[in-house]
Amino acid sequence: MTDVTAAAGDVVELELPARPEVVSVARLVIGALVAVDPLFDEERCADLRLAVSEACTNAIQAEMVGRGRDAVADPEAEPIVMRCVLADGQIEVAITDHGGGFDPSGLQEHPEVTSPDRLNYEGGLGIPLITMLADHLEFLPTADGTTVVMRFEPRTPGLRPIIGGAPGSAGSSTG
Amino acid sequence: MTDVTAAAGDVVELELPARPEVVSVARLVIGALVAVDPLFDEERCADLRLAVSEACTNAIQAEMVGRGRDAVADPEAEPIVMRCVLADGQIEVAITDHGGGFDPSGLQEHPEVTSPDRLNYEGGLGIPLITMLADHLEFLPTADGTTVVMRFEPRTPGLRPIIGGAPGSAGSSTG
Amino acid sequence: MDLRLEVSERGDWSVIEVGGEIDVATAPRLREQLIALVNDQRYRIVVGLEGVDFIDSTGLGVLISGLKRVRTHGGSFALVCTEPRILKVFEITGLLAVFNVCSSLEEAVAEDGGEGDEAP
Amino acid sequence: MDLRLEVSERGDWSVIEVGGEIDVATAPRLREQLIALVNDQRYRIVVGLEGVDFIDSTGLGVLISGLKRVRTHGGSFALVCTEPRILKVFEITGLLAVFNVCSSLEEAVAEDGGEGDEAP
Ligand SMILES: Nc1ncnc2c1ncn2[C@@H]1O[C@H](COP(=O)(O)OP(=O)(O)O)[C@@H](O)[C@H]1O
Ligand SMILES: Nc1ncnc2c1ncn2[C@@H]1O[C@H](COP(=O)(O)OP(=O)(O)O)[C@@H](O)[C@H]1O
Repeated sequence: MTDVTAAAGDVVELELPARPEVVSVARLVIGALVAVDPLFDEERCADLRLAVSEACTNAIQAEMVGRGRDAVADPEAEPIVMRCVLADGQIEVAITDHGGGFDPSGLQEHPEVTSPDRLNYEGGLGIPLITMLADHLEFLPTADGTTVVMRFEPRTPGLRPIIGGAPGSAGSSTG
Repeated sequence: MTDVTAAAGDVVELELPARPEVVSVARLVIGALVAVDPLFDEERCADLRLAVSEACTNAIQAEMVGRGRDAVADPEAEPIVMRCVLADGQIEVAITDHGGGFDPSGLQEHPEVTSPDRLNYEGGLGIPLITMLADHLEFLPTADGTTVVMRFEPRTPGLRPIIGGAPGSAGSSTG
Repeated sequence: MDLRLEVSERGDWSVIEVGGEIDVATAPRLREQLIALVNDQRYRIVVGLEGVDFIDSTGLGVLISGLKRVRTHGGSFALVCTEPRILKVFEITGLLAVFNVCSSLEEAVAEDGGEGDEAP
Repeated sequence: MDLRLEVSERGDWSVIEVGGEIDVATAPRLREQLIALVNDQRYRIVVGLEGVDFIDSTGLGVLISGLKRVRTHGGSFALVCTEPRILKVFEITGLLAVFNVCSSLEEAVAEDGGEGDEAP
């Protein structure tokens, strides 16, 4: 009964308070939207949930008071907005915050993930993950924050990164 | 870790295209929001999902082309908006459509549900259900449609309608 | 968006086992299934709701129309439902008194078809 | 919003079985649990991820900090994970090569603690 063509240009917008507890709601919504589209399989649906989770987490953290583990939600913070557009067999998700913006080209460089030094950095994996999962990624500065625009295509199985990776990389210990 | 007081005044807004397929997304969102609130138990959460589903269905149907079973989604239709406010231990949900409005006091009277005649009417159960489930219900006319405002309190178990009803009413056949 | 329908025969009864959510998006498929059975002259129908997670007034409407269609032919219509969350929707609408709600498929198909008596 | 943590002992290993979703809202509880174990001088820790439906970079960060804390004390840190959806997140971040990812709890606790060798 689902008319796929009817979904062309459909927009779903979700406005959420800038609190960590609601990131799961953003995941639920994107998951439900993508599940309806027969072009996107379960794995791609998981990709979108993860990318949306990372982008919403960043948006919310940018509006919190304090930094890192000690940051707390600011009851006065403006909401974040997730806007999803399903069109032309693609899904575009834009997440807007009022967190003051940042320079995406000036991000701290972390040591290689396999270097023992990398263990000194808990963070810094969010944007790399989004970069790998989205087919297109853009950070648009706004007056008082950022809009992250991500575009996702359904991936054909042949093009997918193979889970488990190269022989020998899976399950190996650095110990 | 959930700070209940931090939820006071929190607003979640969801904008959806006026298509039947997205009512399930509205249910998901209200379900996820209510599940976070320890004051609302699973049964009350189900009440909210049902009331929201009924109100969104009406909002979407008001924007569709044609009536009843033959109605189809209008690709030009404006989105419907669900706005949820969690405050003072209550949840308020407002659903706005651009479906031209209606007169809630002029609704068709249906025969009693137990009368054999009632079988001639498939519809007309949505607003009665919302009326029973919500603690407060209001239809606000807008310029080009309706905003339905529903308010829900967490119900104490003692006050709940008993599932199964009066002795003898459960499972009895009229046949 | 998720509705599963499984149709089988049980003696002279047709059984529709429904799973998932019955709402404005999915109810048309259940309606079509009910119409198809009646068109096939299957007038003893059980709708199994044990796999249903959600039903709203659109779903109730489709069941009402199914009951009506079957009655028109002097047939029998039963539901199987034990889940309190779903029973509550029948209860508060008063429809528990309208439908023959059974607690198992066995109970439903054991009916002697007395319902047909009342048909026009 | 939903994270379940179950801590038990298995020989000289402490086992944290995690269930649900590890994200920015729930990861702090896992971090606190890891810190509590290390404060109790439990330096051989297995984190079971078999019940985890979702993990994002915040969750990965907490596991990285757990590995680091345990290494500082010359201990061992292992993960149990077989779910492709979750393994993929470790894979694409390169963390499969950083963690000792086992396919069962038995495999994890059978380790001879060789990991400790490298600790400062
Ligand atoms: N929407 C945003 N607003 C402001 N700063 C951001 C935003 N998104 C990312 N950043 C900055 O980029 C940094 C790197 O982000 P990320 O790769 O997700 O790692 P992490 O959030 O764990 O630090 C963040 O620490 C933050 O300083
Ligand atoms: N948001 C709305 N906009 C316009 N008309 C509405 C709206 N909500 C309800 N109605 C009208 O009220 C009637 C009764 O609604 P309801 O009790 O939900 O039953 P049903 O939708 O099955 O007819 C509808 O048929 C419709 O004509």
